[in-house]
Amino acid sequence: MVMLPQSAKFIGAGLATIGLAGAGVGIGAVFSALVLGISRNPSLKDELFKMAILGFALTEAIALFVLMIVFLLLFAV
Amino acid sequence: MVMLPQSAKFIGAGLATIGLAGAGVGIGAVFSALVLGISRNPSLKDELFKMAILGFALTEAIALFVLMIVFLLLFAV
Amino acid sequence: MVMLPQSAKFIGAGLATIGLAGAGVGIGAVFSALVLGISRNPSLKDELFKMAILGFALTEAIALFVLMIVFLLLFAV
Amino acid sequence: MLKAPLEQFQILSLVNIKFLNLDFSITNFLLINILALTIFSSLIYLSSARVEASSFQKTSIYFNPNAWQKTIEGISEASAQLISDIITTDNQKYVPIISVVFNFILFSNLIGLIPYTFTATSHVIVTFTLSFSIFIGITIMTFEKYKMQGFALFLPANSSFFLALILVPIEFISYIARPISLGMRLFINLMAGHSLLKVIIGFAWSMLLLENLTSLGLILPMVIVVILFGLELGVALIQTYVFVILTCIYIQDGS
Repeated sequence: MVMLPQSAKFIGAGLATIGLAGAGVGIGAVFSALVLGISRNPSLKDELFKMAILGFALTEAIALFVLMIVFLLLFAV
Repeated sequence: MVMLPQSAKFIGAGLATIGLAGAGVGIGAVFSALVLGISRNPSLKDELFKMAILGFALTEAIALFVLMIVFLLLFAV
Repeated sequence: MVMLPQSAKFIGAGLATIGLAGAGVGIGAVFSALVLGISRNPSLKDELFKMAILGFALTEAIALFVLMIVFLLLFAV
Repeated sequence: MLKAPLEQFQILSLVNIKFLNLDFSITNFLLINILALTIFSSLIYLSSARVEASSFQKTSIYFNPNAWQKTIEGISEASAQLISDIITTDNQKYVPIISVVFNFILFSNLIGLIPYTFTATSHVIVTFTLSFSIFIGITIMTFEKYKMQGFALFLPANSSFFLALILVPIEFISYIARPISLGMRLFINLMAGHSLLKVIIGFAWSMLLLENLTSLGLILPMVIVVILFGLELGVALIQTYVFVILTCIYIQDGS
Protein backbone atom coordinates (compact mmCIF):
# COMPACT_ATOMS: atom_id res chain seq x y z
CA MET A 1 0.00 0.00 0.00
CA VAL A 2 1.91 3.03 -1.21
CA MET A 3 0.88 6.13 0.70
CA LEU A 4 1.24 9.20 -1.47
CA PRO A 5 2.59 12.26 0.34
CA GLN A 6 -0.53 14.12 -0.80
CA SER A 7 -2.88 11.72 0.94
CA ALA A 8 -0.59 11.57 3.98
CA LYS A 9 -1.05 15.33 4.27
CA PHE A 10 -4.80 14.97 4.55
CA ILE A 11 -4.56 12.23 7.17
CA GLY A 12 -1.97 14.27 9.08
CA ALA A 13 -4.18 17.37 9.00
CA GLY A 14 -7.16 15.31 10.20
CA LEU A 15 -5.14 13.85 13.05
CA ALA A 16 -3.78 17.24 14.06
CA THR A 17 -7.29 18.74 14.39
CA ILE A 18 -7.93 16.41 17.33
CA GLY A 19 -5.66 18.72 19.35
CA LEU A 20 -8.47 21.30 19.39
CA ALA A 21 -10.41 19.13 21.84
CA GLY A 22 -8.15 20.25 24.70
CA ALA A 23 -8.76 23.94 24.01
CA GLY A 24 -12.52 23.33 24.01
CA VAL A 25 -12.31 21.76 27.45
CA GLY A 26 -10.01 24.54 28.68
CA ILE A 27 -12.30 27.37 27.58
CA GLY A 28 -15.29 25.54 29.07
CA ALA A 29 -13.40 25.28 32.36
CA VAL A 30 -12.53 29.01 32.34
CA PHE A 31 -16.09 30.13 31.77
CA SER A 32 -17.55 27.63 34.24
CA ALA A 33 -15.20 29.08 36.84
CA LEU A 34 -16.33 32.58 35.80
CA VAL A 35 -19.99 31.68 36.32
CA LEU A 36 -19.25 30.07 39.68
CA GLY A 37 -17.04 32.99 40.67
CA ILE A 38 -19.74 35.51 39.85
CA SER A 39 -22.40 33.54 41.71
CA ARG A 40 -20.13 33.41 44.75
CA ASN A 41 -19.01 37.03 44.65
CA PRO A 42 -21.05 39.16 42.23
CA SER A 43 -18.43 41.92 42.07
CA LEU A 44 -18.36 40.99 38.39
CA LYS A 45 -17.41 44.00 36.49
CA ASP A 46 -13.90 44.36 37.86
CA GLU A 47 -11.39 41.54 37.88
CA LEU A 48 -13.33 38.34 37.25
CA PHE A 49 -14.43 39.15 33.72
CA LYS A 50 -11.02 40.55 32.86
CA MET A 51 -9.27 37.43 34.12
CA ALA A 52 -11.70 35.13 32.32
CA ILE A 53 -11.17 36.94 29.03
CA LEU A 54 -7.39 36.77 29.54
CA GLY A 55 -7.69 33.04 30.25
CA PHE A 56 -9.89 32.57 27.18
CA ALA A 57 -7.44 34.39 24.93
CA LEU A 58 -4.46 32.37 26.17
CA THR A 59 -6.31 29.07 25.74
CA GLU A 60 -7.46 30.23 22.29
CA ALA A 61 -3.80 30.74 21.43
CA ILE A 62 -3.11 27.03 22.03
CA ALA A 63 -6.13 26.10 19.89
CA LEU A 64 -4.77 28.25 17.11
CA PHE A 65 -1.29 26.78 17.39
CA VAL A 66 -3.01 23.54 16.41
CA LEU A 67 -4.77 25.27 13.52
CA MET A 68 -1.46 26.69 12.38
CA ILE A 69 -0.01 23.17 12.15
CA VAL A 70 -3.10 22.05 10.25
CA PHE A 71 -2.75 24.88 7.74
CA LEU A 72 0.96 24.19 7.52
CA LEU A 73 0.27 20.53 6.70
CA LEU A 74 -2.50 21.28 4.24
CA PHE A 75 -1.17 24.25 2.31
CA ALA A 76 2.39 25.08 3.14
CA VAL A 77 4.40 21.89 3.45
CA MET B 1 -3.37 -1.14 -3.43
CA VAL B 2 -2.60 2.59 -3.34
CA MET B 3 -4.17 5.05 -0.89
CA LEU B 4 -5.69 7.65 -3.16
CA PRO B 5 -5.84 11.26 -2.01
CA GLN B 6 -9.62 11.01 -2.31
CA SER B 7 -9.84 8.23 0.25
CA ALA B 8 -7.28 9.95 2.46
CA LYS B 9 -9.56 13.00 2.53
CA PHE B 10 -12.37 10.94 4.00
CA ILE B 11 -10.13 9.38 6.65
CA GLY B 12 -8.71 12.82 7.49
CA ALA B 13 -12.19 14.34 7.79
CA GLY B 14 -13.26 11.44 10.02
CA LEU B 15 -10.26 11.88 12.28
CA ALA B 16 -10.69 15.64 12.47
CA THR B 17 -14.25 15.33 13.77
CA ILE B 18 -12.90 13.79 17.00
CA GLY B 19 -11.80 17.33 17.92
CA LEU B 20 -15.44 18.18 18.59
CA ALA B 21 -15.29 16.05 21.76
CA GLY B 22 -13.53 18.87 23.60
CA ALA B 23 -16.13 21.45 22.68
CA GLY B 24 -18.80 19.07 23.95
CA VAL B 25 -17.09 18.72 27.33
CA GLY B 26 -16.51 22.48 27.49
CA ILE B 27 -20.13 23.44 26.86
CA GLY B 28 -21.23 20.84 29.38
CA ALA B 29 -18.90 22.34 31.97
CA VAL B 30 -20.21 25.88 31.32
CA PHE B 31 -23.85 24.94 31.78
CA SER B 32 -23.15 22.75 34.79
CA ALA B 33 -21.53 25.76 36.40
CA LEU B 34 -24.55 27.84 35.40
CA VAL B 35 -26.90 25.46 37.18
CA LEU B 36 -24.67 25.39 40.27
CA GLY B 37 -24.30 29.15 40.16
CA ILE B 38 -28.04 29.72 39.97
CA SER B 39 -28.66 27.29 42.82
CA ARG B 40 -26.14 29.11 44.97
CA ASN B 41 -27.25 32.62 44.12
CA PRO B 42 -30.58 32.81 42.24
CA SER B 43 -29.92 36.31 40.88
CA LEU B 44 -30.26 34.59 37.53
CA LYS B 45 -31.69 37.10 35.18
CA ASP B 46 -28.69 39.44 35.20
CA GLU B 47 -25.14 38.23 34.81
CA LEU B 48 -25.07 34.46 35.19
CA PHE B 49 -27.15 33.65 32.13
CA LYS B 50 -25.34 36.26 30.06
CA MET B 51 -21.93 34.88 31.07
CA ALA B 52 -23.00 31.32 30.38
CA ILE B 53 -24.22 32.24 26.89
CA LEU B 54 -20.94 34.09 26.25
CA GLY B 55 -19.00 31.03 27.42
CA PHE B 56 -21.14 28.79 25.22
CA ALA B 57 -20.56 31.04 22.19
CA LEU B 58 -16.80 31.11 22.65
CA THR B 59 -16.58 27.34 23.13
CA GLU B 60 -18.76 27.00 20.03
CA ALA B 61 -16.09 28.98 18.17
CA ILE B 62 -13.64 26.13 18.79
CA ALA B 63 -16.21 23.64 17.50
CA LEU B 64 -16.61 25.83 14.41
CA PHE B 65 -12.86 25.76 13.83
CA VAL B 66 -12.98 21.96 13.85
CA LEU B 67 -15.96 21.94 11.49
CA MET B 68 -14.11 24.33 9.20
CA ILE B 69 -11.21 21.90 8.92
CA VAL B 70 -13.60 19.01 8.26
CA PHE B 71 -15.37 20.89 5.45
CA LEU B 72 -12.04 22.11 4.14
CA LEU B 73 -10.82 18.52 3.96
CA LEU B 74 -14.02 17.18 2.43
CA PHE B 75 -14.86 19.83 -0.14
CA ALA B 76 -12.33 22.55 -0.51
CA VAL B 77 -8.92 20.90 -0.54
CA MET C 1 3.39 -2.10 2.71
CA VAL C 2 5.67 0.69 1.45
CA MET C 3 5.23 3.92 3.39
CA LEU C 4 7.32 6.71 1.94
CA PRO C 5 9.36 8.54 4.59
CA GLN C 6 7.95 11.82 3.36
CA SER C 7 4.35 10.81 3.94
CA ALA C 8 5.25 9.20 7.28
CA LYS C 9 6.58 12.59 8.36
CA PHE C 10 3.23 14.28 7.74
CA ILE C 11 1.31 11.62 9.63
CA GLY C 12 3.82 11.79 12.49
CA ALA C 13 3.53 15.59 12.67
CA GLY C 14 -0.28 15.29 12.67
CA LEU C 15 -0.16 12.74 15.47
CA ALA C 16 2.23 14.85 17.50
CA THR C 17 -0.03 17.92 17.38
CA ILE C 18 -2.65 16.06 19.41
CA GLY C 19 -0.37 16.65 22.40
CA LEU C 20 -1.39 20.32 22.41
CA ALA C 21 -4.81 19.27 23.71
CA GLY C 22 -3.29 18.74 27.16
CA ALA C 23 -1.77 22.21 27.24
CA GLY C 24 -5.17 23.67 26.33
CA VAL C 25 -6.84 21.85 29.23
CA GLY C 26 -4.01 22.83 31.57
CA ILE C 27 -4.14 26.55 30.83
CA GLY C 28 -7.93 26.45 31.12
CA ALA C 29 -7.57 24.82 34.54
CA VAL C 30 -5.01 27.42 35.69
CA PHE C 31 -7.20 30.36 34.75
CA SER C 32 -10.39 28.76 36.11
CA ALA C 33 -8.57 28.34 39.43
CA LEU C 34 -7.44 31.97 39.20
CA VAL C 35 -11.01 33.19 38.67
CA LEU C 36 -12.31 31.04 41.54
CA GLY C 37 -9.42 32.14 43.74
CA ILE C 38 -10.07 35.82 43.10
CA SER C 39 -13.80 35.44 43.70
CA ARG C 40 -13.09 33.69 47.00
CA ASN C 41 -10.41 36.09 48.21
CA PRO C 42 -10.16 39.25 46.09
CA SER C 43 -6.62 40.11 47.16
CA LEU C 44 -5.87 39.79 43.46
CA LYS C 45 -3.00 42.07 42.85
CA ASP C 46 -0.32 40.19 44.75
CA GLU C 47 0.17 36.43 44.77
CA LEU C 48 -2.75 34.98 42.82
CA PHE C 49 -2.03 36.70 39.53
CA LYS C 50 1.70 36.12 39.80
CA MET C 51 1.20 32.42 40.53
CA ALA C 52 -1.28 32.07 37.66
CA ILE C 53 1.13 33.65 35.20
CA LEU C 54 3.94 31.38 36.47
CA GLY C 55 1.66 28.37 36.01
CA PHE C 56 0.69 29.58 32.57
CA ALA C 57 4.33 30.04 31.56
CA LEU C 58 5.23 26.51 32.64
CA THR C 59 2.23 24.99 30.85
CA GLU C 60 3.07 27.07 27.77
CA ALA C 61 6.57 25.57 27.89
CA ILE C 62 5.04 22.10 27.53
CA ALA C 63 2.96 23.28 24.58
CA LEU C 64 6.10 24.63 22.95
CA PHE C 65 7.91 21.33 23.55
CA VAL C 66 5.16 19.71 21.48
CA LEU C 67 5.52 22.32 18.76
CA MET C 68 9.27 21.78 18.78
CA ILE C 69 8.82 18.05 18.10
CA VAL C 70 6.31 18.80 15.34
CA PHE C 71 8.70 21.18 13.60
CA LEU C 72 11.54 18.73 14.16
CA LEU C 73 9.51 16.03 12.43
CA LEU C 74 8.41 18.22 9.59
CA PHE C 75 11.57 20.08 8.71
CA ALA C 76 14.62 18.96 10.59
CA VAL C 77 14.55 15.19 10.51
CA MET D 1 -10.60 27.07 -4.27
CA LEU D 2 -7.55 25.47 -2.78
CA LYS D 3 -5.66 28.68 -2.23
CA ALA D 4 -8.74 30.84 -1.66
CA PRO D 5 -8.69 30.96 2.16
CA LEU D 6 -5.06 32.13 2.21
CA GLU D 7 -5.25 34.28 -0.89
CA GLN D 8 -6.38 37.33 1.04
CA PHE D 9 -3.01 37.60 2.75
CA GLN D 10 -0.98 38.14 -0.40
CA ILE D 11 1.06 41.31 -0.52
CA LEU D 12 0.56 42.86 -3.94
CA SER D 13 2.82 45.69 -5.01
CA LEU D 14 0.85 48.53 -6.53
CA VAL D 15 3.71 50.70 -7.78
CA ASN D 16 6.96 48.86 -8.52
CA ILE D 17 9.96 50.98 -7.66
CA LYS D 18 13.24 49.11 -8.14
CA PHE D 19 16.37 50.91 -7.00
CA LEU D 20 19.71 49.08 -7.53
CA ASN D 21 17.90 45.76 -7.07
CA LEU D 22 16.21 46.91 -3.88
CA ASP D 23 12.44 46.78 -4.02
CA PHE D 24 10.82 49.98 -2.71
CA SER D 25 7.50 49.32 -4.34
CA ILE D 26 4.34 50.65 -2.75
CA THR D 27 2.43 47.59 -1.58
CA ASN D 28 -1.05 47.25 -0.17
CA PHE D 29 0.63 46.38 3.13
CA LEU D 30 2.36 49.77 3.22
CA LEU D 31 -0.86 51.45 2.17
CA ILE D 32 -2.80 49.95 5.08
CA ASN D 33 -0.11 51.01 7.56
CA ILE D 34 -0.23 54.56 6.24
CA LEU D 35 -4.04 54.43 6.37
CA ALA D 36 -3.94 53.33 10.01
CA LEU D 37 -1.51 56.14 10.82
CA THR D 38 -3.58 58.79 9.06
CA ILE D 39 -6.85 57.61 10.63
CA PHE D 40 -5.35 57.71 14.11
CA SER D 41 -3.65 61.08 13.71
CA SER D 42 -6.64 62.66 11.99
CA LEU D 43 -8.88 61.32 14.76
CA ILE D 44 -6.70 63.16 17.25
CA TYR D 45 -6.31 66.28 15.14
CA LEU D 46 -10.00 66.61 14.27
CA SER D 47 -11.11 66.68 17.84
CA SER D 48 -8.28 68.69 19.31
CA ALA D 49 -8.06 72.45 19.75
CA ARG D 50 -8.79 74.29 16.55
CA VAL D 51 -8.21 77.99 16.65
CA GLU D 52 -10.38 79.17 13.70
CA ALA D 53 -12.76 81.81 14.94
CA SER D 54 -15.55 80.79 12.57
CA SER D 55 -16.88 77.93 14.64
CA PHE D 56 -19.14 79.44 17.23
CA GLN D 57 -18.54 76.74 19.76
CA LYS D 58 -14.83 76.72 20.46
CA THR D 59 -13.91 73.04 20.48
CA SER D 60 -10.70 72.34 22.31
CA ILE D 61 -9.32 69.33 24.02
CA TYR D 62 -9.36 70.76 27.46
CA PHE D 63 -12.83 72.25 28.09
CA ASN D 64 -15.91 70.61 26.59
CA PRO D 65 -14.99 67.18 25.13
CA ASN D 66 -16.97 66.36 22.00
CA ALA D 67 -17.73 62.80 20.95
CA TRP D 68 -14.46 62.32 19.06
CA GLN D 69 -12.43 63.41 22.02
CA LYS D 70 -14.26 60.93 24.25
CA THR D 71 -13.23 58.09 21.96
CA ILE D 72 -9.60 59.10 22.01
CA GLU D 73 -9.66 59.57 25.75
CA GLY D 74 -11.30 56.15 26.04
CA ILE D 75 -8.55 54.50 24.03
CA SER D 76 -5.67 56.25 25.77
CA GLU D 77 -7.29 55.71 29.16
CA ALA D 78 -7.60 51.99 28.41
CA SER D 79 -3.87 51.64 27.75
CA ALA D 80 -2.91 53.92 30.65
CA GLN D 81 -5.19 51.94 32.95
CA LEU D 82 -3.53 48.72 31.86
CA ILE D 83 -0.10 50.08 32.63
CA SER D 84 -0.95 51.46 36.04
CA ASP D 85 -2.67 48.19 36.93
CA ILE D 86 0.15 45.82 36.10
CA ILE D 87 3.41 47.73 36.34
CA THR D 88 3.77 48.94 39.89
CA THR D 89 7.21 50.55 39.87
CA ASP D 90 7.56 53.98 38.08
CA ASN D 91 5.13 53.07 35.33
CA GLN D 92 4.82 56.46 33.74
CA LYS D 93 7.84 56.00 31.51
CA TYR D 94 6.22 53.05 29.72
CA VAL D 95 3.06 54.92 28.69
CA PRO D 96 4.31 56.06 25.24
CA ILE D 97 5.63 52.68 24.06
CA ILE D 98 2.65 50.75 25.36
CA SER D 99 0.05 53.13 23.92
CA VAL D 100 1.82 53.15 20.53
CA VAL D 101 1.82 49.34 20.42
CA PHE D 102 -1.80 49.27 21.64
CA ASN D 103 -3.01 51.74 19.03
CA PHE D 104 -1.08 50.23 16.14
CA ILE D 105 -2.44 46.75 16.77
CA LEU D 106 -5.95 48.01 17.54
CA PHE D 107 -6.21 50.12 14.37
CA SER D 108 -4.63 47.56 12.03
CA ASN D 109 -6.93 44.84 13.46
CA LEU D 110 -10.04 46.95 13.11
CA ILE D 111 -9.14 48.12 9.61
CA GLY D 112 -8.52 44.52 8.66
CA LEU D 113 -12.12 43.66 9.49
CA ILE D 114 -13.45 45.89 6.72
CA PRO D 115 -14.00 43.77 3.58
CA TYR D 116 -11.50 44.22 0.77
CA THR D 117 -8.89 45.67 3.11
CA PHE D 118 -5.72 44.05 4.36
CA THR D 119 -4.80 43.19 7.93
CA ALA D 120 -1.27 44.24 8.76
CA THR D 121 -1.13 42.10 11.89
CA SER D 122 -2.10 38.94 10.03
CA HIS D 123 1.50 38.55 8.88
CA VAL D 124 4.08 36.78 11.00
CA ILE D 125 6.76 39.28 10.15
CA VAL D 126 4.79 42.16 11.66
CA THR D 127 3.86 40.47 14.92
CA PHE D 128 7.34 38.97 15.31
CA THR D 129 9.03 42.34 14.83
CA LEU D 130 6.72 43.78 17.49
CA SER D 131 7.19 40.97 19.99
CA PHE D 132 10.93 40.48 19.45
CA SER D 133 11.72 44.17 19.67
CA ILE D 134 9.73 44.44 22.91
CA PHE D 135 11.38 41.29 24.24
CA ILE D 136 14.92 42.42 23.46
CA GLY D 137 14.15 45.81 24.99
CA ILE D 138 12.90 44.20 28.19
CA THR D 139 15.90 41.87 28.42
CA ILE D 140 18.32 44.77 27.99
CA MET D 141 16.39 46.73 30.58
CA THR D 142 16.47 43.98 33.20
CA PHE D 143 20.15 43.16 32.78
CA GLU D 144 21.09 46.80 32.68
CA LYS D 145 19.20 47.38 35.91
CA TYR D 146 20.13 44.23 37.83
CA LYS D 147 23.50 43.56 36.23
CA MET D 148 24.40 39.93 37.06
CA GLN D 149 21.56 39.34 39.54
CA GLY D 150 19.29 39.55 36.51
CA PHE D 151 19.57 35.79 36.21
CA ALA D 152 17.51 35.50 39.36
CA LEU D 153 14.66 35.95 36.92
CA PHE D 154 14.86 32.27 36.09
CA LEU D 155 14.60 31.09 39.68
CA PRO D 156 11.01 31.18 41.00
CA ALA D 157 10.64 32.51 44.54
CA ASN D 158 11.71 30.38 47.54
CA SER D 159 12.26 27.10 45.72
CA SER D 160 14.61 24.52 47.24
CA PHE D 161 17.86 23.57 45.53
CA PHE D 162 16.60 20.38 43.91
CA LEU D 163 13.42 22.07 42.75
CA ALA D 164 15.54 24.79 41.23
CA LEU D 165 17.57 22.18 39.33
CA ILE D 166 14.42 21.26 37.43
CA LEU D 167 12.70 24.62 37.32
CA VAL D 168 15.54 26.80 36.06
CA PRO D 169 15.92 25.16 32.62
CA ILE D 170 12.15 25.06 32.15
CA GLU D 171 11.87 28.68 33.25
CA PHE D 172 14.73 29.57 30.88
CA ILE D 173 12.99 27.85 27.97
CA SER D 174 9.69 29.53 28.78
CA TYR D 175 11.53 32.86 28.95
CA ILE D 176 12.98 32.25 25.51
CA ALA D 177 9.55 31.13 24.26
CA ARG D 178 7.88 34.34 25.40
CA PRO D 179 8.39 36.48 22.27
CA ILE D 180 7.61 33.56 19.99
CA SER D 181 4.32 32.77 21.69
CA LEU D 182 3.51 36.47 22.09
CA GLY D 183 3.95 37.17 18.38
CA MET D 184 2.52 33.86 17.22
CA ARG D 185 -0.64 34.30 19.31
CA LEU D 186 -1.58 37.62 17.69
CA PHE D 187 -0.65 36.41 14.21
CA ILE D 188 -2.46 33.10 14.27
CA ASN D 189 -5.60 34.51 15.89
CA LEU D 190 -5.99 37.04 13.10
CA MET D 191 -4.92 34.77 10.25
CA ALA D 192 -7.02 31.75 11.27
CA GLY D 193 -10.03 33.93 12.05
CA HIS D 194 -9.99 35.64 8.67
CA SER D 195 -9.39 32.43 6.75
CA LEU D 196 -12.25 30.79 8.69
CA LEU D 197 -14.50 33.60 7.46
CA LYS D 198 -13.21 33.14 3.90
CA VAL D 199 -13.80 29.38 3.94
CA ILE D 200 -17.38 29.70 5.13
CA ILE D 201 -18.07 32.48 2.61
CA GLY D 202 -16.67 30.10 -0.01
CA PHE D 203 -19.26 27.52 1.02
CA ALA D 204 -22.04 30.08 0.87
CA TRP D 205 -20.88 30.97 -2.62
CA SER D 206 -20.63 27.40 -3.83
CA MET D 207 -24.04 26.66 -2.30
CA LEU D 208 -25.50 29.53 -4.30
CA LEU D 209 -24.39 27.89 -7.53
CA LEU D 210 -26.41 24.72 -6.84
CA GLU D 211 -29.64 24.17 -8.78
CA ASN D 212 -32.86 25.93 -7.91
CA LEU D 213 -34.20 25.06 -4.46
CA THR D 214 -31.10 23.91 -2.62
CA SER D 215 -29.41 27.25 -3.32
CA LEU D 216 -31.71 28.61 -0.61
CA GLY D 217 -29.52 26.65 1.80
CA LEU D 218 -27.22 29.64 1.42
CA ILE D 219 -28.86 31.14 4.50
CA LEU D 220 -27.07 28.84 6.94
CA PRO D 221 -23.47 29.78 6.04
CA MET D 222 -24.54 33.40 5.82
CA VAL D 223 -25.86 33.32 9.40
CA ILE D 224 -22.68 31.60 10.53
CA VAL D 225 -20.62 34.32 8.82
CA VAL D 226 -22.56 37.06 10.62
CA ILE D 227 -22.00 35.38 14.00
CA LEU D 228 -18.34 34.79 13.17
CA PHE D 229 -17.90 38.44 12.28
CA GLY D 230 -18.98 39.32 15.80
CA LEU D 231 -16.45 36.82 17.08
CA GLU D 232 -13.80 38.33 14.80
CA LEU D 233 -14.50 41.79 16.19
CA GLY D 234 -14.19 40.37 19.71
CA VAL D 235 -10.98 38.54 18.82
CA ALA D 236 -9.51 41.71 17.28
CA LEU D 237 -10.12 43.68 20.49
CA ILE D 238 -9.24 40.86 22.89
CA GLN D 239 -5.97 40.08 21.11
CA THR D 240 -4.74 43.68 21.33
CA TYR D 241 -5.70 43.67 25.01
CA VAL D 242 -3.87 40.38 25.62
CA PHE D 243 -0.78 41.48 23.71
CA VAL D 244 -0.52 44.66 25.73
CA ILE D 245 -1.33 43.02 29.07
CA LEU D 246 1.33 40.36 28.51
CA THR D 247 3.85 43.02 27.51
CA CYS D 248 3.10 44.85 30.78
CA ILE D 249 3.48 41.58 32.71
CA TYR D 250 6.86 40.94 31.09
CA ILE D 251 7.95 44.50 31.87
CA GLN D 252 6.79 44.10 35.44
CA ASP D 253 8.66 40.80 35.60
CA GLY D 254 11.81 42.40 34.34
CA SER D 255 11.78 45.65 36.24
